[in-house]
Amino acid sequence: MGRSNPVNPDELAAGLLKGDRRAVARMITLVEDQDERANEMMKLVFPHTGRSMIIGITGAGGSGKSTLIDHLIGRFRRMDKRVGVVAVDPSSPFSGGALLGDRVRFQSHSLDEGVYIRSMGARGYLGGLARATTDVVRIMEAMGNEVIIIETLGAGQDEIDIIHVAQTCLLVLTPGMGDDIQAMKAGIMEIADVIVLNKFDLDGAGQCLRSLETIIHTGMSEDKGWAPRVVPTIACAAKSSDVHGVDELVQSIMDHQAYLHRSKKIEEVRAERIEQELGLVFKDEVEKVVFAGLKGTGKKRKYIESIRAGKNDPYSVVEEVLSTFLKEEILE
Amino acid sequence: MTRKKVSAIQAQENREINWDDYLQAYYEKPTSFRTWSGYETKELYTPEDRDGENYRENIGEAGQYPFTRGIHRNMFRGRYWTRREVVGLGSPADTHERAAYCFKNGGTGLNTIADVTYEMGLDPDHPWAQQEVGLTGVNIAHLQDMETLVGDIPLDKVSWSLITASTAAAPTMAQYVAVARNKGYDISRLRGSVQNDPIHFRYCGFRPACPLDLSIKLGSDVMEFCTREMPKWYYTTVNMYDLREQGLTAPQEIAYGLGIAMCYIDELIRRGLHIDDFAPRFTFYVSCHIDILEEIAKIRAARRMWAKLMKDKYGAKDHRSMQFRFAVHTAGCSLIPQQPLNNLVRIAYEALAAVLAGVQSLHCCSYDEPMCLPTEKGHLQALRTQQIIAYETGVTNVADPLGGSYYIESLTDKMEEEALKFMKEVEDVGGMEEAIRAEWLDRRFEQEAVKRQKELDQMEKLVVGVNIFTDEPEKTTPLGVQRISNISTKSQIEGVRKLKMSRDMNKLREAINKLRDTAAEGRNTIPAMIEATQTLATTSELLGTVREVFGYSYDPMNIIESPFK
Amino acid sequence: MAYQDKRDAKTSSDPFVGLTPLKNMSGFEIKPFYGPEDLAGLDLDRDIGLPGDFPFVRGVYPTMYRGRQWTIRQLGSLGPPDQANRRIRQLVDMGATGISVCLDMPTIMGRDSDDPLAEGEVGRCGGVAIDTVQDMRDLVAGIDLQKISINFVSNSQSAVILAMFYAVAEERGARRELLSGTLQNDILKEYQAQKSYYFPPGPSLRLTMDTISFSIKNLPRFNPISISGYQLASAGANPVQELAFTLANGFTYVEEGIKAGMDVDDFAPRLSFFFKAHNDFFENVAKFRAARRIWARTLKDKFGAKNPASWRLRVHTQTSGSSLTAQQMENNIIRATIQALSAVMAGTQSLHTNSFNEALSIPTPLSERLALRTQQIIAHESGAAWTADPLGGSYYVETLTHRMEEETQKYFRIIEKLGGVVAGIERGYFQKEIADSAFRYQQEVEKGERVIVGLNRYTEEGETEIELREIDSDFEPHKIAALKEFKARRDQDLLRSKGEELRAVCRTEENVMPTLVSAVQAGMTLGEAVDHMRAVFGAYREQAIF
Amino acid sequence: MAKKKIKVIISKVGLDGHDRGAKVVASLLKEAGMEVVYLGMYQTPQSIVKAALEEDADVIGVSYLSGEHLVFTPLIVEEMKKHGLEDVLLIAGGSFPPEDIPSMKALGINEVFRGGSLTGEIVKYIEENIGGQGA
Repeated sequence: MGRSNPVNPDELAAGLLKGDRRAVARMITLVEDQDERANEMMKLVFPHTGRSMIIGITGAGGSGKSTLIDHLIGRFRRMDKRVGVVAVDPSSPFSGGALLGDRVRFQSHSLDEGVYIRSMGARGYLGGLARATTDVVRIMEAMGNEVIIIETLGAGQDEIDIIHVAQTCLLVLTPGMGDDIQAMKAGIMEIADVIVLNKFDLDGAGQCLRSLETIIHTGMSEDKGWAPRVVPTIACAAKSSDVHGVDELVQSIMDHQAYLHRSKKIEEVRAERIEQELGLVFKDEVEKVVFAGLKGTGKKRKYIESIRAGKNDPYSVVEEVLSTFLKEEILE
Repeated sequence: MTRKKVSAIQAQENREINWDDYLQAYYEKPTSFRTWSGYETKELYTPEDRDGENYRENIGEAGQYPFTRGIHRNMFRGRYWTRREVVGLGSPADTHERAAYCFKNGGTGLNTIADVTYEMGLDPDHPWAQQEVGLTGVNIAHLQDMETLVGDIPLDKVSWSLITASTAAAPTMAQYVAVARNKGYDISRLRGSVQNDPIHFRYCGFRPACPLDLSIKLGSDVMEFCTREMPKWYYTTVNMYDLREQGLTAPQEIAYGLGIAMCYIDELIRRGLHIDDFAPRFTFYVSCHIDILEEIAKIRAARRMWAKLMKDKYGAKDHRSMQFRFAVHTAGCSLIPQQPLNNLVRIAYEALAAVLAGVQSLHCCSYDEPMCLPTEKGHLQALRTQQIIAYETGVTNVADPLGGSYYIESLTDKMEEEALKFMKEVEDVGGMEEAIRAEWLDRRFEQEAVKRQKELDQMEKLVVGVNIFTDEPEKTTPLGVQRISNISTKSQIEGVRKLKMSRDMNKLREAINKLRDTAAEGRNTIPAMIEATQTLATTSELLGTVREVFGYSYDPMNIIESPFK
Repeated sequence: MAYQDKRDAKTSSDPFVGLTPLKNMSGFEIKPFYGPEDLAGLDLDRDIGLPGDFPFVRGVYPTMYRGRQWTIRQLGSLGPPDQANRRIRQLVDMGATGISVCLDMPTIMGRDSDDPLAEGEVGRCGGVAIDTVQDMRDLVAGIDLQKISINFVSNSQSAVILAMFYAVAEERGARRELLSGTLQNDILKEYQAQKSYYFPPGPSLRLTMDTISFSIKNLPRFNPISISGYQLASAGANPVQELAFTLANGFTYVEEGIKAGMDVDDFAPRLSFFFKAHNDFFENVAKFRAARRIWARTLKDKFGAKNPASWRLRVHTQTSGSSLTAQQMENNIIRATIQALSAVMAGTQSLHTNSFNEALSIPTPLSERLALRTQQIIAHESGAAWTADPLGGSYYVETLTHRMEEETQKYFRIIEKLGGVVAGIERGYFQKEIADSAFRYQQEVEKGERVIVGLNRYTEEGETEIELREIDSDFEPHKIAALKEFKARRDQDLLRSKGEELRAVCRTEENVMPTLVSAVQAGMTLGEAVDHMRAVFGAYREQAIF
Repeated sequence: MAKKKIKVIISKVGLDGHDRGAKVVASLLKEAGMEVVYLGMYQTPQSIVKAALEEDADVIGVSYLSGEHLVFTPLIVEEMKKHGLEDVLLIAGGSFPPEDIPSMKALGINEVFRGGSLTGEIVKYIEENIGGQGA
C-alpha cells in the first residue's frame, strides 16, 4: 500500500472502522492533501462519529501544552479510555515546511497502542487547516477513540476555528503574560472553558492568577451557567513530586463535561460543531467547484483581464458568477 | 561558486584537463576571510593593532598574572604536557589491556572513558542498557569491575583521568577510592582527575541522569570531598569541549564553559570553602578546532578571563587559583568520514594549536572517529602526532611563541571581548542556572548548530571532502575498524546479574540506608557511597538512592523500581 | 610492565625532557621566554614594516594569499614521458595548480636511455627520461604551457632542457611572452651539495647565465633559475647555512649577470628561490622572513636595484624529504603537515608537500592525494591564509628572524674572505661546512639527543604494510627502441653540422642557446649535446673533502 | 489545492544521546519544505515505527553515533515489516565505517548519510526516492 498506489475509499474506510492504524494514517493524509477521494471516504466515516469527548488545548508556544497533554493522556489511559491526539502546528507557513516536535513530549506513551497521535503542519494554508482538523477528528472518532485532544498554537481567529470543534476548550497561559491577558480578554471569554495557568512556580504567578479571576468575574454574566475556571499547574518538572495541578485540571474537564451533559448544552455544542463543519466544507467546496471550475472554461482569465482593464471589479464578478452559477445548478 | 567534482583517483588517468577549472584553482583566493567562528579578519595586522595595550596588566609574562601567555614561565621546559589517549572498550578487562598498550607506547597519562550506560547510571542488566553496554567506553557496574580495570596499574605513579562526566562521576570516585584504599594506597597521594561536570552533560544526551539540582549537588560533593581528602586530585574538568562540539563558536565555548564553572564555584563557596581552598584544582577541557590561530587566541583569552574572574569576582589571593589549567581534546566535529586520512592532517594542526597555546594535557582524536571507535592503529597515530610535535618541531622550546604577534594579540582581545558579551547575555537571562533551567541555552545550541551546517551547505565555510575536492566515497577504512567484542558485553551483563545474587543483602541494605540518610540530611554523599560500594552496591543503586531523596525516579529511564524499599 | 620504569610520578618530570635540544637546528640557544624587551633593538618601521613593503620581512605582497593562494605544486614525473604526462593531468584534476618534473638518473648524468650505463635506471625514482625533443613533446602533450607552470628540476642539463622546451613551444605556436615555467638551473649548489655536474664551475656558470639572458629576452614570464637551498639542506646544511649559502649563490648570479652586461633590474625580478620546510617550525618561519629582508636590502643597497620586483624574494618550498622516516610511515603525514603549515605562515609562493611513503616508494594515489589535500586543508580550513604574516610581531619570531640574519651575515663575511662562492667551492669550504653539520646532526640522532619519533624513540617491531606503487617496468626496452628509431630517422649530415656549430659556439663568448635550440630541433639528443659541450669545456672532478 | 508534502520522521534510537546531528537535519529538512516529525532521544525500534505508521511518514531517518547501527538496524527493519511499512524510505545518518554500509543496506537501510554530508544531498535523495521503492 505505497503512497503512490491508488487508494480505494471503501477499503480504506472499512480498514479504519476495523481499527487498522495504517488505514487511519493513510486516510488522514488524504484529508490533509485535500485529495479528491477524501470526501467519499468521509461520507463512509461520518455515521460512526459524534460520540467522543473532544478536548481542545491552545496557548502560546512554550506555555507547556504538550507536557500538559502528556499528563492528560496518562490520566485518561488510567481510566482505560482510548485517546487520539491531533497536534496542529499552524506556524511557519512560508517555507511550507514544518518541524513538529510534540511527540518528544509524549514520550511516555510512545509504545501505547491505546494512544494514536498525529502531527499536522500548516502547509501554508491556514484556512484549510481548520477543515482538515475537523475531518481528522471525525476519523479519530470513527476508529474508536473515546477521548480526542486537539492541540494548537496561539489564540488568533484561525486557531479558534481549529479549536472550535472541541467541546471543552483549555487555554494555557503562563505568568508574565499580564499584558497579553489584558489584550485578549474577549478571546479568553469566547473560547476558554478552563484556563490553565501553567508554570505556576514562576515569579508573578499569584498576581497573574488574581487578575485572571478578576477578568472572569467581571466578564461573567449570570445566565451563562458555566464560569471559566482557572487551574494553576506545574506540568513540566524534572521530578514527579514537583508536578502540580494535573488532577485538578482533569477534574475541571470532567466537571465541564458533566455540566454540558447535565444542562443538555452538549447538544448545542454538537450542533455548533456541525454548523461550523458545514460552513467549512461549504466554503471549501464552493470555492473548489466554482472558482476552480472557472479555470477550465477560460472565463477566469477574461474576468481578470476585465478587472485589470478597469472595466469590472472583483465584487461584481463574484456576484455575477454566483448568480448565474447558482441559477444553473439549482434549476437543473 | 562552482567546483568540480573529482572522481575516484585511480580511474581514468588519461582525462583531458579542464583548463577553466584549472585556472579557477590557480587564481583561487579565500572566499571568506572570517575565522571559523565567523569574525572578520583584517588583511594585515600591524603595531597599530596593539596601540594602547598595557603589556604588564593585560598580557604579562608567562607565569605572571593575568597568565595570558601561559601559566608557567618555562612551560614545556619544566615538563611536557601530558600525552593522553582515551581508552574505553567495553569490559573493564579489555579496557585494561588497551591502557597497558598505550603505556607501552609512550602515553604518559591514562584516560578511561565511561560508556553510555555507566554515564546514564544504569547497570548492564537494565533493559535499556543491554543493547549498548560497552559500545562507547568502559562499563563499571561495581567495585569488582573497578578492580579489574585497575589491575596492576600502580595508582600512586600513574596520573589517571577518569572520564565520567554525569552524576555517575560520584560513584566513579567512590569506586576508585574504594579500590585504592583496598589496595593500600594513601588516597591523599593519588594524582589524576575525574571529569565530574554533570551540568554540561545534560547537553550531551544525558539529561535524565543530570537534573540541574542533582548535578550541582553531586558534582560539588565530589569537589568538596576531593578538596578535603585528595589534595593532588583534579576533581573536575569543566567541559567546554563538549559545548563547542554542539556547534558553538570559540568565544561562546569559553563564555558558557566559565558560566557552568561558576555554578559549581558558587555552590562550594555556599558550603563554606574559601576560593583559594579549591580553585587551584579546577581544570577545564577545551576544544581545539581547525582554525589554528583563532583557537590559540581563544585559549589565551580564556586564561586572562579566568585570572581576572578569580581575582576580581571571587577575591582569590593564591596565584594558583588564577591559573587556567586545561586539557585539550582536538575537535571531533572537525573530522569527517570522507577521505579519512585527511583527518590526520586536521588533528595535527589542532594538536599544534593546543601546544602553541600552552596546553597542560592533550588528547588527539583518532583519525577514524567519524567511522568507529578508535582502532589501536588510530590511537597510536594520535599519540605519535603528539610525540612528533613534542620532539621534532621545536615548538616546545619557548613559552607562548606567538605572543606579541599583532594578529594573535588582536584576536585574543577580540575573543575576550566577544566572550564577555556572551557572558553578559547569560547574566541578563538571570544567570547560568536560570539559562539552563529555562532552556535558553538549549535554544542557543540549536540555533548555532543549524548555523554551522548552513555555513557548509551554503559554502561560506569550506571543508575539503565535504563541499570542495570531493571524491568518490571510500569503501573501506584505511587502517581498519574497531569493533566491540560481543563476548565482553555479554559477560558484563552476566557478571552484574551474578553479583546481585551473591551479595550480603543485610550489609548492602544497611549501607544504602546510610547513603539515603546522608543525602536526606544534606551532607556530602561521597563517604557513604564509598562504604556502600564496599558492600558491592552497584552504580545504579548508588545513584538511584540519591535520586529518590531528591524526588526523582530511582531509575533515570523510569522503568525499574528501587529494590531497597 | 612498561610503566614501571617510568618516572616517579611525584617528581612530575618527563623522562625525555632535557633530551630535546634547547638549541634549534641551526644550533642557536633558545631562551625559554621572549617578551617586548627582546625587540628593543628593532625599529619596527625600518626592520619589519608591512607586508608588500620594503624590506618585505612580512611577505612580498601586501595582501598575500587573499590576492591569490600559493601554487600547489606537486611532482608530476614518473617513468617515460607519456606516463608522466598522464600523471600531470591527474594531479591537475585533483587540484594541483603547478607541476614539478624531476629527471631520471641517466638524464641527470647527461646520458641517453640507450647508454649502457643507463640500464635499469630509465624512468626510475620519480624521474622522467628526457632524451630528445620528442620526449619533451610527449611530456607536455595536451598541456597548455601558457596556463600551467612546469618546474623542471634540471641543473647541469638546463640549457638542453630549455632548448627542447623552447623548440616544442615554438612548433606549437605558443605565444612566447605568455609562456610560464621554471628551471631549477642552480649549478652552484650542485658543486656544494648535490654533485651532479658535468663541467668545471666556470663554464657551468656561463651556461647558467646564457639560459638566463636567453630567457629574459625570449620568455619574459619564465623563471630561468630557482636558487635552491633545498638540496643544501638535504645534504646536511642546517637552516642558517641553507639560508646563507643559498643567498650567497643568489648574489653570485646577480654579480655574474651584471658582469655579463645585464641591467640588474632586467633580470633580478626573474630570479626565484627554493627552500626546504624543515622540522623546526619557528626556525623555518624565521628563515624565510630573514631571507626576504637580506635579499631586499642587498639588492637595493649593494646592487643598486631600483625596481621593487628585484627586491622581492619569491620562493617555492618543499617539505623536508630528509625528515621522513621509513619506519612508521604514517608519522610522515604529520611531519609534512606541520612543515607545510610553517611554509604558509612564512609566506611561500609555491609549495610541494611530500607523500608519506616517499621514503620507500614513489607516491601512491592515496598518499599523493593526501599530500595535496594537506595544502587544501591549510588553504580552506586552517585559517592560516586569511591574514598576511600572522606571526608578525611575535617576540619570539621577530627575535629569531633577527638572529637568523645576524648569523647569515657572519657566513657572508667568511665567504667574502675566501674570495667568493666559486673560490669557496674550489677550496671545498661549503662541502666541508655541510658535511660537518650533517655529521653533527647524525651524532645527535644516534645519541638520542635529537629525538626522531619511530627512529630513535618509540620504535616498533612490526610495521604496517603500506601499498607501494610499482611503476610499469616494461617501458625501458620500449623507450630504448623508440629512441633508436628516432635516432635512425634523423638527417645525419645536418646533425653532424649542428654538432660542429655547438662546439664552435661553446668556444666563443656568445650565447649557446640559439645554437642548442636548432641542434635539438635537428634531433640532437641530450646525451649528445652534453658530450659536445664536454668536449669543449672539459669534465670536473671534485677533490675529496674530509 | 494543497501541495503533497513529504513527511519525515527523524529520531535517535537507544541510549546514545548525541542528538545534535538529528536536530540539525530536522531543522534543515523543514527549511527545505518538508514536514518533519522529530521524536528526539531514547526511542526504540517499536516507538519509531509506531510514530511512522501513525504519521503516515514517507521517510524514517535514524541517527546513529556510537556503533549501535548494527544492533538497531535489523530491529527497526523487522518492526517496519511487521507493520507493512516496507514502502517507507529508511535512511541512516551519523558515524559508521564504510565497511558496514553494504551490510546496513542489505539489512534494509535505503541510504546512509555520514558526517560531512550536505543538506542538499539528503533533500535530493529523499525527493528522488520516496514512493518509488517497493512500488
